[in-house]
Amino acid sequence: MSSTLRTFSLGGVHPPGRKAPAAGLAIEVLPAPAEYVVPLLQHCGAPAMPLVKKGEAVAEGQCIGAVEKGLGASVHSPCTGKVTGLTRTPNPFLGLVPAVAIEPDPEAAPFAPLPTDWEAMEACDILGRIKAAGVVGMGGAGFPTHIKLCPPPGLTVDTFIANGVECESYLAADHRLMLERTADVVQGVRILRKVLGVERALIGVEANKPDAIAALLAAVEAAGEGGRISVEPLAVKYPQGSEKQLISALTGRNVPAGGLPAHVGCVVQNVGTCVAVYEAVALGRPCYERVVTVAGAGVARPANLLCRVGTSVQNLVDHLGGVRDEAVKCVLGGPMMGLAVQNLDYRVTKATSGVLLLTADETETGGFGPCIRCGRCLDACPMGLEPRDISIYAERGRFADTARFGLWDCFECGSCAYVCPAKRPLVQFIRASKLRLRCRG
Amino acid sequence: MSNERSYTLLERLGNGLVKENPIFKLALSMCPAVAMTNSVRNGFLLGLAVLFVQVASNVTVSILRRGIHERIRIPAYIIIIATWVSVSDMGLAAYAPGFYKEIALYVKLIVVFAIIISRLEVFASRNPILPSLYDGLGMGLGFMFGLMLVGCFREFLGAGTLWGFEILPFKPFFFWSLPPAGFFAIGLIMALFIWLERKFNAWRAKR
Amino acid sequence: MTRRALSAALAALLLLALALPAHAAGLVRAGAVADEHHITLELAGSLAAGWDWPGNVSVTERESPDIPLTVTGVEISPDRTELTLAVAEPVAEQGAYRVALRHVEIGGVGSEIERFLVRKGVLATLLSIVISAALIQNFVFSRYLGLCIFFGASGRKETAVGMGFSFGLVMTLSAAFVWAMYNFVLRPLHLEFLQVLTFVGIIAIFVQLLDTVLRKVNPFLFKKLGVYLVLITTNCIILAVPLILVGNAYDLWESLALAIGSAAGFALALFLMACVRERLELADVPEVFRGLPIAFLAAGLFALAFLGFSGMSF
Amino acid sequence: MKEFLKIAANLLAICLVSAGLLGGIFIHTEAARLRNEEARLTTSMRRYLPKGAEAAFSPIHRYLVEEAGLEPGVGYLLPTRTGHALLVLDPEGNVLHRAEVDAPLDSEAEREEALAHVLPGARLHFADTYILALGPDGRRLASFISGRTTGFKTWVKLLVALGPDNGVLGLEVLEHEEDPGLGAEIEQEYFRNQFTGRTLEQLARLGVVKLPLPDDYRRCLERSRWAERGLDAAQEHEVCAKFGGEDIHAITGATISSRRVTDGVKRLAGAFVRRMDMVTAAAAKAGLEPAF
Amino acid sequence: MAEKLWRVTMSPHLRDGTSTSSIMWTVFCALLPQLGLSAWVFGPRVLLLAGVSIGSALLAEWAVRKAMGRDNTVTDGSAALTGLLLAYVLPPGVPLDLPFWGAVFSVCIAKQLFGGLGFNFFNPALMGRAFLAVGFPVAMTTAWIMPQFPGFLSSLAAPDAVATATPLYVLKHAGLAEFLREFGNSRGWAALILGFRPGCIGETSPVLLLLGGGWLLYKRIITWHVPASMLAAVALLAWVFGPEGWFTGPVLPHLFSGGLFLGAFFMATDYVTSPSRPRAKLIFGAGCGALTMLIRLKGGYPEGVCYAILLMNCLSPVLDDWIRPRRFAPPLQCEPGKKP
Repeated sequence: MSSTLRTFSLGGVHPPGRKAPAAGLAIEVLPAPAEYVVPLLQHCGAPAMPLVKKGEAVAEGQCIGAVEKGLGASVHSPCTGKVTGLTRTPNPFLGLVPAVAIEPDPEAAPFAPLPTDWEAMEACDILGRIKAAGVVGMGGAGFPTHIKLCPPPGLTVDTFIANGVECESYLAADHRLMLERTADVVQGVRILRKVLGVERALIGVEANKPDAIAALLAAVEAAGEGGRISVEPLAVKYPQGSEKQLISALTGRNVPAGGLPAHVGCVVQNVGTCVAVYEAVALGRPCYERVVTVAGAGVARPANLLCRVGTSVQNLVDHLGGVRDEAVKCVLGGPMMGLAVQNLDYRVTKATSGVLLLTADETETGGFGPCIRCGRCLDACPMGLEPRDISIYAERGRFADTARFGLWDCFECGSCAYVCPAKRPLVQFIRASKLRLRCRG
Repeated sequence: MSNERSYTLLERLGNGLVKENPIFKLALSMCPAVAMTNSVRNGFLLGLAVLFVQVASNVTVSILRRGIHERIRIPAYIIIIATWVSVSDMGLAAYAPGFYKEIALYVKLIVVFAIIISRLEVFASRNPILPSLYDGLGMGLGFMFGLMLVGCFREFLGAGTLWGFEILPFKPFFFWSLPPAGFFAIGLIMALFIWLERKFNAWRAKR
Repeated sequence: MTRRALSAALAALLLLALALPAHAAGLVRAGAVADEHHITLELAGSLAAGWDWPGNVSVTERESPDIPLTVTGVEISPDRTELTLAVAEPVAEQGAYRVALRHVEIGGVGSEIERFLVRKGVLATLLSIVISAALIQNFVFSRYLGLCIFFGASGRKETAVGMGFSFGLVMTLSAAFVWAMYNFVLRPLHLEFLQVLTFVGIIAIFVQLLDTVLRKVNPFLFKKLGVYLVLITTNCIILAVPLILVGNAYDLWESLALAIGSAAGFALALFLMACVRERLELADVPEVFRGLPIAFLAAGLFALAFLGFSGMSF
Repeated sequence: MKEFLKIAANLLAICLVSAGLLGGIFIHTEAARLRNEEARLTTSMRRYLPKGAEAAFSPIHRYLVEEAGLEPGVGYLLPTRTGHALLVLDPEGNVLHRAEVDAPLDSEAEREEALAHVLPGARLHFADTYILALGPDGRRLASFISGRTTGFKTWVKLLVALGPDNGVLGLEVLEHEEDPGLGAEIEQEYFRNQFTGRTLEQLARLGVVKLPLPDDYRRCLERSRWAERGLDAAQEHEVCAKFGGEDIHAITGATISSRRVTDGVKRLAGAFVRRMDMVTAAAAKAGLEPAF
Repeated sequence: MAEKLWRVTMSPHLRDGTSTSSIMWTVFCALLPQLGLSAWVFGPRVLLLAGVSIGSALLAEWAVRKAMGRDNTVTDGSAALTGLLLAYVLPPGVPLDLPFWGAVFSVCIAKQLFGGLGFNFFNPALMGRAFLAVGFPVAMTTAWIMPQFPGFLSSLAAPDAVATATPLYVLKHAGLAEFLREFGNSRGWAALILGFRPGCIGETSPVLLLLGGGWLLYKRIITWHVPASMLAAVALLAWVFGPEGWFTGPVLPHLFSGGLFLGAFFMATDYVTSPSRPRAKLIFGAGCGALTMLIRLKGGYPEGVCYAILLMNCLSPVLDDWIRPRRFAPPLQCEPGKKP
C-alpha cells in the first residue's frame, strides 16, 4: 500500500514516529503567564527595531517591532499590558537576541477580530497585510512569509504547495491544526493561491495522518475547491517536510542546488502558516500565537498548547505538571532538527513547533567512534551529499576540502547522523565546517 | 664558491651516518634497501660498491667543478657516475664473481641512485676536493650502515644468522627474509629512528 | 563516444590476441598447448577417416628435434577438424613444440608428412609481456625498483598521474632508442661494456631533449610535466628496463611492450599509492609513523597483496 | 652558437675520457673475469669428480641446424683427438654433415664465425652445451648437463652431473622463481642429494612420493649441515643404501615442484645419454675420433 | 529544587538503534554456525584455533592502543571479528602459533598503525592470511584435514578423496576429470554444498555461509551488490574460460569448492575496505570475482579469493572517488531568469 504512495527519490530515513500521545490530544489554550519576553529576532535575518519604550502601554496585536529593510518580519505584542523593559533573551539558534518584556494586564479584553472580505482585495494588498501581520513560516525555520510569496523577477510560479507533512517525530501541532481548523487551512491555501496568482494548489500530508487527510478532503469539497486543491497522501519518510523534498515528492521537480522553489515553479508554505495567513488576512489578527507540541517521556503530561510568542518554556512545562526526573534533554523543535537547550528560560517564538523533554532512553547521549565507512549516511542523505567525507575532513581540521562533498547543499536534516552506527555527530561537523568557511571566506 | 665553510672528516661522517642518513633520513635510493637487505653480507657489499662510486664521483666532480658547463651539469654528472659504476661493475664481475651474481642488477642501477647525484649537486660541485672526499665517505658509509642495519634486522629475524653465521639454531620468522618484508623492516626502523630522535631531543632539551 | 568505441575496439583486439594462437598456411591451421599434457591442433579441413595415430604422430621440443616426446593418445573431435594430442611429458604454454603428422589426408589433400610448430602467437606474447611487466612482475611491488620516485611522487593524485604519464613517455621512447643503440651499435662493435654509460646517457639526453622541446612547443604540458622530467633520470626503472630488455634479447616490439607494461605498472602503483596516502592523511596515524614510515608499511601491504599475481602465466 | 659549441665540446670531452677509461679497464678486467668465471665453474664441477683425479673440461656445443624445407638437424661441435669437428645429425642419428673445424672457439662470437665458415647457408641456433670432464686417457669421468624444465611457477634451471656409467653424481639448481619456503626448497641439499647415486635405470623408473623425509635420511643428505654431529660413514652408507633405492620424497607442500624437477632430471639425463650414443655411433660411421 | 542540568548536544536527538559494535557482533554471530560445523567435522581443535585467533586479536588491539596512548576499543567487536575471520581463512591443521602471529599482524600492522578502525585500507583478516601464507608457507598449504563424520553421516563423505588436498587443488592440478571422479556424484555434491570436505576452517559450507549472509542481508548490514556481482563474475568466467574451450567451463565446482561464499558475503563486504556506492560495489564485486578466476585459472595458487579481495581493496579508494552519490539536483545555472 505505502509503496504506491509518492515520496521523494533520494535517501531519507524512517525514525520512530512517537506521535501517539500528542496526536490524539486536542489543542489546549495555555493560560496567560505572568510575563512575556518577546524576542525581536525569531529567525535568521535582521532583528526588528523596537517601537516601544519601557513603561509604555501596549495593546494585544500592536506592532512592537518593525523591520525597515532586509530579511525580517515585524513583531506584535502578544497581550495587552505594559512594557517592563527592553532586554535580551536567548535563542537556541541565534544566541542572545533583543527582546521586549511585557507584563500582561489580566483584565484586558481579548483581541477583537476584524473580518475582511479578502476575496475582493487585490493580491498586493493581501501581501501587504501578510507582511504587516508579521507572518513567518511556522514549520520551524521561521522564514518571513511575504518574502517567499514574492518570487524573484523572471520566475513564474505555477503551483502552490501546503506542507502538512510534519515528518518530525513527536510533533503533532500541524496535525492538530489540520484536524481542528481544517476550514481555516483551506481558506489560507485559497488566499495564498490568490496572492501567487496560481490555479493549482497541493496539500501534502503523510499517510500516517489519515484523519487529517479525510478532514482536508472534506473541507476542500465543502469549499467547492475539489478540482483545484488536491490533497496528496505521501509515503512516510523523513525529511519529507523539507521544501525541496516535498516538491520532489509531489511534483517530481528537483530544485537546483542553490536555487529556490520558485526555480521549479513552486512555493511551499506550512499548514500552520496557512492558518496564520488566514487569520491575518481574513480576521486582521497579527501573528503572535502558535500551537506548540510538548511531548517526550520526560514531561508529566504531553499536550498541544496554543501559546503566545514570548511565553517561556518553563511556563509550558509547569502548566503540564512539570518535568519528570528521568528527563535529560530539552529540545526546542523536532527531535531531528531541533536544538537542545541548557535551561528552560527560552521563549516560544513564531517558529517553535515543539518542546520535547527526552529521557535517556529516547535519545542518544554517548560518545562517538571512528567512521567505519559503512556508507549509510550516503544512502540516507536526501540531497545526495557525502556527510561521511565532510565529517572525516572536518575532524582533521581540513575544512576547505569539505566543500566538494556538498557542504553548502546540506540543510542539516540529520538523517545522516540518525543512521550513523558510529554515532558520529555529522551535523555538528557540517555546521562547524560551514561556520569555519563562512568566517574565512 | 659561495660555500666556504670548512668541513672536517668527523663532521662529515657524523652527517652521513646519522644526521642525513641517506636511507632513514633522506629516504633516497630505497630500492636496494628493500630488495637487497635480506642478509648483512649483501648489504655490506652493495654498500661498498656505493661507497666507492660515491667517493670517486664526489672527488671527480669536485676536481672538474669549474670545468663543467652549468647547462650540462646533470648529464655530465650522470656520465661521471656511470663511468665509476661501470668500473665497479667490471671490477666486481672480474674479482668477486660469486657475489656479483647476486647483486649484478643493483650494481648497474647505482647509476640512478638518487643519493649519489644529489650529493654531487648539493655538495661536491660546491666544495673542494678534500671535503668532497669526506662527504662521499660519510654518505657512502651512511648508506652502507643503513643497508647493514636493515640487513641485520632481517637476517637475524628471518634466518637466525648474522653474516651467514648461525646465531640461533632455528629460523625465528621466515617472513623477514622474504622480499616484501623489506618494506616493513624499513618502515619500522624509520619509525624507531624518529622515536629515538625525539627522545634524544627531549632529553637534551631537559638538560 | 569515440573514446568508448576506441576502448571497445582495443579490448576486442586484446581478446583476439589471446584467443588466436599462431596461424599457418599448411594443413594444420593452428595449434596451442592446451594444458600441461595436451596439445591441440586445428586442421584446415576434416581429417580423412582411417587415419590412426600410433606411429604417425611425433612431438618434440623445438630445441630437441631428436628427442621425441611420448604421445600417449590422440583424440579426434567429432567433426574431425581438431586433434588433441596427449603427451606424457609436461609441456608448457610458453614453450615451442614441433608436431609432425604422417600419412594424413586433410580436407582432401594428402601429405606424407605434415609439420607444424606449436607456439604462442606474437600478439599473445606481447600481451603477456605487457601484463607481466605491469602486474605480475610489477616493478614497484614485486621487483622493488623505482622506490625513490614512488615514495616521492605518490603524495597527491595529480602528481602521481603527471609523473606516471611523463614516465611512460620517456620510458617508451628511450626503450626504443636503447634497443636500436644496443643492437646496431654496441653489439656489432663489441662495446657491451659501455652499456650502462650509453643507456644512462641516452636517457639523460632524452629527458633533456623532451624538456627543451616541451618547453618550446607546449608550455602548458611543460608546466604540468616539467618537474617530473628531471626526477625521471634518477628512477631505477628507467635504467632497469633497458638492462632487462638487453638481457632477454628482446626484439623491438617486445622491448616496447616491456616499456609500456612497466610504465603502466609504475603508473598504477603510483596512483594506488596516491589514493591511499591521500586517505592516510586523514587517518590518526601514530605520531612516529607519520609520513614515510607509514608509506613504507603501506607499500609492504601492497606488495603482499600483489603476491596474488605471482606465478601467473599467460 | 659559440656557447653551444663550448657545451658540446665539454660534454664530448667528458664522454671520450670516460669511454677511454672504461675501455682500458674493460680490457684489463675482461680477461680476469673470464679466467675467474672459468675457475669458478671448474671448481664447482670438480666437486663431483673423484678426489685428486686429473681432468680436462671440454664442452660439446649443440646447435639446431635449419636448412630450407628440411627437418632441422642437430649439430654438435665436439672436441676430437686432433681438434674440433662439427657433426650434423638428423633426428634419427644419421649423419648429414661433418666438418673439421680449425679455428679458435673460445667465445660465442668466435664459434659463430667458425661455424658459418664450415657450413655456409645454413641457419644455426645455439641450443645448449654439455661439459665433459675427461681423464688423461680420454675417458669420460663426468658429464655436466644444464637445461631448464618447468617448475611450479616459471622455469627452473638445473645442472645435472652424470658419472661415467651415466649414474647421477649430483644435481644443482641454478635458477628458479619458486615460492620461498615451498618450491624454493628444491635448492636445499636434502632434496637435491636424493638424486645422488641413482643409476640410469633407477632414474628412468624414479617416481615422487608424498611421504615425510625420514630423519636419518635427512641427516645423511644434508652433509654440510650435519657433518660434525651426524652419523658415521658406515651408518650413512647403510641409510643411503636403504633409502637410495626408493622414490624421491617430495618437499612438504611442494609436491608439484618436486615432481617437475624430478621429471626434468630424468628428461635431461635421458636426452643426454641418447644423444651421446647417437654421436658416438655417428662419429664412428663418419670416421671421426671424438676426444671421449 | 536545584537547577536541573540539561544535556546539550547537536541535532538530531534521535538515533537509529544500530551501532558499530552491534554490527560487528551481528556479523560475528552470523559466522558462528560455520564454526560449529568445522568443529564437528575437523575436530574441536578448530575451536582452540579460533579462540587463540580471537584472543590474540583482542590482546593485540588492547596492547597496541595502550602503547600508542589511545583509548581502549576492544569492546567495539572489530578486533574480535578480525580474529574470527582470520581463523576462518586458516587450514584447520595449522600449529597454534600461526593464528597468534597472524592476528598480531592483522591488528597491529594492517589496522592500528594506519589509524585503527576505519582507516585500514586492506581487510585486516585477509592481510593476516597473506602474511601467514608467505611467512609460514608449508603449514598454510599442507595443514588440511579430512573431515571426520559421526557414523550416521559418514555416507556424505566424498568416497576416496585424496587426503590433504582441497577440492580446488584437485581441480587445478589434477584436472576436472579427477575432480568429477571425486565429487561428481550426488554424495560428492552434497559434501561440497553442505561442507563436508577439506578446506579452510570457515569456507567449507556454502549453505551455512549463505544462511549467515542471508541474515546479514535481511538485517541490512550488507547489501546484495558485492556478493551478487562477485558470485556472478565467478560463475560467468568459470563458464566462459573452460578447460575444453570457450563456454564449456564447470561453474558449480568453482562456486562451491573454494572460499567464495565466505569471501563474497563476509570479506568483500567489509565496510572499511570496500566502496560505498551501489554502482561502485557492483564493480568491486565483479572485480573480486574476475581476479579470483584469474588467479584460479592462470595464477600460482589453487584459490584466489583472498588475493582477489586484497587487490580490489587497493582499488576501493579509487572507486569511492570516481563513483560519488548522485546529487539531488545539479547546481543552479547562472541564468536566474530561466527554469533549469
